[in-house]
Amino acid sequence: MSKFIIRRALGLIPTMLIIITVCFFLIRVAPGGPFSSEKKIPPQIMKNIEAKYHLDEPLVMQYGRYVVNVIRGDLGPSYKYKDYDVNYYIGEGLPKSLLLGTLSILLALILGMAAGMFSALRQNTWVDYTWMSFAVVGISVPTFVLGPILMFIFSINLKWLPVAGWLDEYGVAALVLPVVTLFYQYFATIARLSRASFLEAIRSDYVRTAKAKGLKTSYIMMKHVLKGASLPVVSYLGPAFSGIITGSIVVEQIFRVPGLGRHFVQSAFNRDYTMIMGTVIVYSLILVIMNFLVDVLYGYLDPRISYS
Amino acid sequence: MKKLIIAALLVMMIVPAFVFAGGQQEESTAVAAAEPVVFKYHNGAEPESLDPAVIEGVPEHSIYMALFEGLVTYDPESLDAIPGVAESWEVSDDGLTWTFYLRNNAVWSDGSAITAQQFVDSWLRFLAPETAAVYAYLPGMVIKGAAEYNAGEAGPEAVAIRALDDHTFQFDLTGPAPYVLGMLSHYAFAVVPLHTIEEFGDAWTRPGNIVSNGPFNLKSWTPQDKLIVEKSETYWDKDAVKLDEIVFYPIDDTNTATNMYLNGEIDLLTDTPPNQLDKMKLDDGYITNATFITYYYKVNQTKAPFNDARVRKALGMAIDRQELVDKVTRGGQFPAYGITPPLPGLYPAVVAFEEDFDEARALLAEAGYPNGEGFPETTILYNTSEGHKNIAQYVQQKWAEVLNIEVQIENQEWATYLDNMQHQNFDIARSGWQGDYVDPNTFLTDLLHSESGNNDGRYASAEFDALLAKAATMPGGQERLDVLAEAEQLAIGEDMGCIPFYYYNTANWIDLDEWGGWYPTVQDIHPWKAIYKK
Amino acid sequence: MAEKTLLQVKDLKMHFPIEEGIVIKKQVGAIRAIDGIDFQIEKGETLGLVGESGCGKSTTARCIAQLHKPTGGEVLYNGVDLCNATENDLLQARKGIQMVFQDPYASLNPRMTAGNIIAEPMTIYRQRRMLNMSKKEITERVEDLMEKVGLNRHFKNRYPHEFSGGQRQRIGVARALALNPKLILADEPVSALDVSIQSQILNLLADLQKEFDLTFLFIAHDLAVIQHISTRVAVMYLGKIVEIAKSEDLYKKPMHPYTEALMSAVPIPDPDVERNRKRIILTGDVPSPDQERHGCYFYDRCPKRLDMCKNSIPQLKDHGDKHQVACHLYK
Amino acid sequence: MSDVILRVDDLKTYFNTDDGIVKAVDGVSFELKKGEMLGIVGESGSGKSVTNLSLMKLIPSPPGKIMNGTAMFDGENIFDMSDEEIRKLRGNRIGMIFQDPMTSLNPFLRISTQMIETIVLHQKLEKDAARNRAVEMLEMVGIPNPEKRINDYPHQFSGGMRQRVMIAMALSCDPEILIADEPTSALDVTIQAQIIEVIQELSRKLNTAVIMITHDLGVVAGICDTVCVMYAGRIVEKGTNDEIFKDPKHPYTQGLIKSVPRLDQPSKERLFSIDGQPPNVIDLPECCPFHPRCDKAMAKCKNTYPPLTTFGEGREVRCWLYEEDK
Amino acid sequence: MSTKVVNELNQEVKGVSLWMDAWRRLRKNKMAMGGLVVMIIYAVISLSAGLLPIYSYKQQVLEHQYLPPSTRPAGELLIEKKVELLSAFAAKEGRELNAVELEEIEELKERIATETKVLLTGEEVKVHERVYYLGTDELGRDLLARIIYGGQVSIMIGLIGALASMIIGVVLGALSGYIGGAFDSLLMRFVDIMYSLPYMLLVIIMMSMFGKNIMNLFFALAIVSWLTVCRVVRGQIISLKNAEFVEAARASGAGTWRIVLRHLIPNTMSVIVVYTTLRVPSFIMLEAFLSFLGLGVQAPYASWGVLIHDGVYAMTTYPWMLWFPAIVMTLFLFSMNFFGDGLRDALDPQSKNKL
Repeated sequence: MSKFIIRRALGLIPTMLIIITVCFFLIRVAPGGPFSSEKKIPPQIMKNIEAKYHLDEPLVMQYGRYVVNVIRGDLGPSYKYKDYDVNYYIGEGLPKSLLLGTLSILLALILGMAAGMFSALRQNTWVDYTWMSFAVVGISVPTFVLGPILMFIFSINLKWLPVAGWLDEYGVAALVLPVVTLFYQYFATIARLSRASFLEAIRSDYVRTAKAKGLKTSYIMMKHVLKGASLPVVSYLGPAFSGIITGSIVVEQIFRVPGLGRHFVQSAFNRDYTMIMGTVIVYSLILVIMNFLVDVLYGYLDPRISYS
Repeated sequence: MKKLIIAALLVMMIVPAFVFAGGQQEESTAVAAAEPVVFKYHNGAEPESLDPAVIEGVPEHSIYMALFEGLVTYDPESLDAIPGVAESWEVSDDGLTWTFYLRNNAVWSDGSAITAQQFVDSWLRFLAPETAAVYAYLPGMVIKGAAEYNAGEAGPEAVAIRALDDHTFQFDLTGPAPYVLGMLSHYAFAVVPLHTIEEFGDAWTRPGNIVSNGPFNLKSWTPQDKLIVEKSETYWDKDAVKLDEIVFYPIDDTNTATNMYLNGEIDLLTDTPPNQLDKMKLDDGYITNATFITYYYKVNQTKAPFNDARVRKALGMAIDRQELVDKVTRGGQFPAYGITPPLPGLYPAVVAFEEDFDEARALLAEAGYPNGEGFPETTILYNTSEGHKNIAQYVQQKWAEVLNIEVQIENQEWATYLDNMQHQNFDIARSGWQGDYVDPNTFLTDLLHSESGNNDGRYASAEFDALLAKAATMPGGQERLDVLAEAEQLAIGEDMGCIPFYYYNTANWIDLDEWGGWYPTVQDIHPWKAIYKK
Repeated sequence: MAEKTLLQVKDLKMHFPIEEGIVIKKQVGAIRAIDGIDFQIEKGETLGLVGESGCGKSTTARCIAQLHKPTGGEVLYNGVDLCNATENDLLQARKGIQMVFQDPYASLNPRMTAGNIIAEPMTIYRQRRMLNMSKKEITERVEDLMEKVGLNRHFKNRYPHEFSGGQRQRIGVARALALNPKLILADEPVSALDVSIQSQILNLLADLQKEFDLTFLFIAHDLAVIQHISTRVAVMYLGKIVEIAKSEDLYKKPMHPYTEALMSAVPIPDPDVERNRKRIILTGDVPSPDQERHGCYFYDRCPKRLDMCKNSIPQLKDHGDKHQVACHLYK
Repeated sequence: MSDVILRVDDLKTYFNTDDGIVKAVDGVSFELKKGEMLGIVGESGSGKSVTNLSLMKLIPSPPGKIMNGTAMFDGENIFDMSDEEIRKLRGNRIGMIFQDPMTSLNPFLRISTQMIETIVLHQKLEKDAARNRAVEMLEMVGIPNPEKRINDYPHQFSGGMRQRVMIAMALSCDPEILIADEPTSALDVTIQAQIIEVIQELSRKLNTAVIMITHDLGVVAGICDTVCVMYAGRIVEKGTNDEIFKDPKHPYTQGLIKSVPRLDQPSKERLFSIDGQPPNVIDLPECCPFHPRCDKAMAKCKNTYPPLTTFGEGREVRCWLYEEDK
Repeated sequence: MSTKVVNELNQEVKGVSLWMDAWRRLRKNKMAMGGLVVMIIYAVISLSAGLLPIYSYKQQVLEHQYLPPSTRPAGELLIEKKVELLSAFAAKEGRELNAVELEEIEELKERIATETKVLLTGEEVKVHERVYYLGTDELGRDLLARIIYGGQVSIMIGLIGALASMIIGVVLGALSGYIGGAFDSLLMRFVDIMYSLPYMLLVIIMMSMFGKNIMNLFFALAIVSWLTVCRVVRGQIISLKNAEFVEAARASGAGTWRIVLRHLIPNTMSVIVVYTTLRVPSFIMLEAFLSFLGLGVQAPYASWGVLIHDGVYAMTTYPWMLWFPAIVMTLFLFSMNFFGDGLRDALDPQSKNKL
């Protein structure tokens, strides 16, 4: 197992290096730069700025400098938000995005699996149709619609919840709307995935065996079906988790969550090169690490897979 | 199965628990808020920095006003310069040398005194090429030797600023610039705590490190969430400061900001989505007044047919500006027939041309496109924004109706838009300009002088340039303004060097029954010092 | 004798590598599906290849047809070594060697009609200009073949799923016959069929053999079927041929303990016979073929094993009348 | 007749599919005595598996439905039982093993878990006692080192061993009936021989009645006392082992026996073969479904299903040939 | 040949291809068929938009801005609005409408009855007789027309995006799966790396590099979305490539391209079709999301995403601007999803109720 982990970790290095390289040069192809501004900066001042951030060096040297810094764990200064560096912004934003995303995914996991299970057990009945319609609505309604609607209902009209803010001001109440908004799209996917896999598991030979042994349906579902049926959901968790960062862009903007998601698009618009790189590295790392964890979890759930 | 149901129930229970917790929280903050006076402010974007030498935007400026104070500061109503760190000042007869006398009780928040030498060093720091301050051109324009130092052509000794003693500060101008006093409130002329900067380096602006001299001190700063300042106990005029805390919320989403305002989560709202405007205009807190910004279209004069003044004039005349502000922008903006907004008491708006659809058609025909025939493919470029989009669509239809020309409209994200505009990679591009100081010069020279970096349309008129040059050598007064008005009439009325649309006005939502000391101002600047709770 | 030999297999080995690694693959072991076998097939005969699942009998057929590139050894068809033949020679040879597969469901492309399936070999060779037939001739031949294998020629536009298992296997047989092959490699052609259909197909194959002068390599795990159809029989165990003999000889006098056990395990549909039979029940399972062996491959399960069997691999030796056995019991 | 423990009468199980009604089982009756080994032989699709799944009420429903019939087990009709009652029967008094031991065991759970849960459920034993019982059963079916292997997952066993585990599991509660649904079809001959021996031995030892479902006549001939031959959802012939193999009466049975090559009677002759294909049982018309393939078919075979002809105790045939004899 | 074949038991066997078979099963799935019907209606409306008696999607009548949905002409609504406004004003002052106001109303009525406007199409019409069944937007454009034309754009984006990503993905995935070896390894590494790059960033960069027009939008979407198709197809191909019918083809001398094109791809078609169907909604949503970021289609074209985005902020004041496009789009995505699900059930042999 440890050998497997080490091998995966080593495999990560070239992948990350390629991602960094591709990304580094790609973002510089985009027109405009981090210091474009509507009021034209006099060329002399522009030169001063470029010198300050080493942007006047040849690209290859900049790249070399950047990679060396990244290896040392320094993601560089933000070109846009000049008082802090990228490390700081990621350190501030990531935990909040992760909290939001993890809560949403957990909630989606529990409710989605339950929905999938009940739908599969009552395939083609109104229970099934209701749950699945509920899920499909989740896939069909964009977050940027759902968010404001929820805000309108629960904050403006009912005044139950704050419009926007974070834990320090409103406590857990601040989490409810963003979590629910983000939850819905995960829920939709998980419910549909798990319905299919529950259906397949229910039709399997080993469930027939379990029934032939006289076990109760509820016992069969929890003990025999759940594990196998959760496999496709588990493998969805990897991409889903990294999607927290990209998926929460809208939610974070609407509910003013001080997470990392907002930097993600904003830094690209700002041409804040180091911040873009920082968010991409975080995104890729999460993806790679989550995929790895999913593999481990998969191996744990499915004894047929071994990583020796 | 049982476990699952329990889990589901738990989830069901958590949700109302959240709600409950939310309700409680709200009450308790309401009770707590009764004690210290907190002003919650919709501060647009996340501040890019707190360092006066680095900042360049409006959100940063509003925080600057809370934390720092220069030689002079703003009068809350008129925005005229009133004494700040400087108690008084005098100007030499030729108008070139200014001397400021600093007050004795002006200290940093760590208790150390503010000296004239600190002003010298702060200004030099601002101008130093390594600092790479964007606004370095502002002192560069007026202070003798500043531009040379900033460009690396001369040493710091060339900059004509000096501390005569601990409390006397003096500088020389390049020429008579009557508006220089107004400029000094700007952060380009700030004093910064050099001892702190030396101690902490780039990290000096962080909470805990920062030392400031304004009416407020930095309390906390959570990026993307909020920045809180609290009343300073060392400020020389601390008794005049009535607010205990100001919370600056960066809010990108104007809809969210609006909802927060409606929900009482912020006290002052500075923007709302166009589709909410009609409703929000009915809100009791809605306050609007003229400001110092012009909305206009740049026309790329390096390209045919836009190098033909007749075409530009035709385009400019074929708009119904009154309809535009009434029906499209709807914020009470003022139709613009010149580029400089009216400067109250100084410069009335020039009406350089009149809208005349028939003449527009005639001009276009004269230029070789009768009834719009053969008019080349043209695109209006604008940066992504709901408001710009609506205006562009309106213009598109209007030109089609009046001139029978079909133009495309294209939105680009900010950086691409700027890049294309600054490389003349456009036909017609939306733009807006806010004056850096209260003088027509900041519009005419900056936007239309043939050598101005902001003249992206590349309007070039020797005659116009000459008029500006002439005005530059004149002392302040009506005569100079007349020359500038003549220049404006020429550039817009005759040449249509760019197409003005309207003069902005500000939109703020604040409950003035609750808050005093807040006045609508032409530059939309509202000094924090004056605001108090009624 | 030499010119009578249609196919000769010499020391054929097929080791499937077990690989590890994401980008750079490292071989960490091998599945020894075939571990050095020799046999030959004479023109017109039917060689039966029998053994339990995993013994390498199907892999043998696939190696002969060059569907797998063997790890070692030679496959001589009409004297040409197929393993090292040029692409053209191989294509030429393939015309003479055709396969019939086990699973009548999996071996027909569900998206093609029966007619297209049967015509495909001809279409391919026609496109490669190795077959001189017009499209019309191909269509006619397809219809002929369908009737030959006992299918209504009007069924040629139907899809595989519309046929029953037996009919599908007939389509597979027709496809194999399309290029007028000399050698048919029949890989368990009747194992997946019901009893009543199995006999139909066996009879069909026997008839076709007579009519077209075909040579068969017939693979099955059912000894009774093998006995019925084969002239000679080879028994495989764990990638090795353990015994090879004429059909009658093998059944009358099985020599290898594995052959004996295999035969005694086959149930016979006659209660009287069953009641009086004494079964040799082998202990244990077939071991995994992923390791190299230094003794008799059957050592673990052999009821008659000797000490020497553990460390010495017995070679195939002729014990008269071309009855070859690889066992230390026979000196 | 007290030793009859299961009597199935006129069982009909239909499936409602998109293409029409599949009469998978259409009037099947048989009885099973204590300790008896009953063979049900038939080709794929003849309804032999469905018959037995119906007995356990394990037909996937929808689309399947038991339309008619009774199954008297220990004085009670299984089909009238509630789900709860039938659950108490399953795995406890009627054990079942399936064709594919690979998929029939839950790949995600240890053998111990899967065995113990049954024993705990039905025998009301403590976990430890159940575990001991499971180990005992594994030993009985011939799994070496059962103490240790009980903690393994199914994929760590070979096919034959897996089937032994299935048998151990099915017999762990001492059922009165063991239904073995093609227990050896997926296995090699040498392994098949092992498994058959295990089933035979254990059923004798535990006095369990066995219903052995298979398509392999050889297997039936070797171990069964009574044999039913099924074709297109009905039993066409029933009799003792000897009767069926030595004196087959139905043309289908006759053909079936003749068409299998026999190891003990080497012959290079053409095999006998039944022409044609098995019928499609969807919306089957009223007729003898075998008539298109029957060389003795008569006109009435095409119109009416033949009635049951009885030849003494337990010997039954459904064929018009014998109806005329009478 | 006749499609009816009679078997030995005189039972009709319908000669059907697998697709026909799937279609028969699909027809029984009410939700899926409902979805199909809705999709067909959408397709017909979108395709015939130019022929339908609707207004231009870009014709602005500023005076008609923010009119609520109604079956009455705009003029009537305007008068009503005016009367309401003046009455409210008067009521505030506690009086009836005065003469000036009444005259104002009369004037308006007069103007509305007579005023004409030259539309962009060049025809001159009595503009206040226009009827806006679904209301108007901020520039007085007909929402019905904008929704229909927006549907054209969105559906096109969905279809073309899904098709383009499918074609790239299928070809690369099939080759990768069948050829295997180094080619497969390299391509899969590439796919992994593309996966790890956030697609948003790629789209933003591509859109800013190549400019924003619909073709570039398709291109950008296709470039970032073939990855999953590629993986899915590769997996399918790998599971198929050792199928006996492929071996049979190889034994018959078939070459790589023939096997990939004739044997492998047709057999993955059902998976691909289902996948594509289910992808269309996600492309529409993606475009909507890009619109949210200002990267969607250019005005005055409007996709559903743009309309909904505009509508969200009008939710409290002009709710029809949100609800109509949102309902129309959700219904379409709903139908598409149910149709895709139904198609999967129909094509998936596992779900056959056969024995």
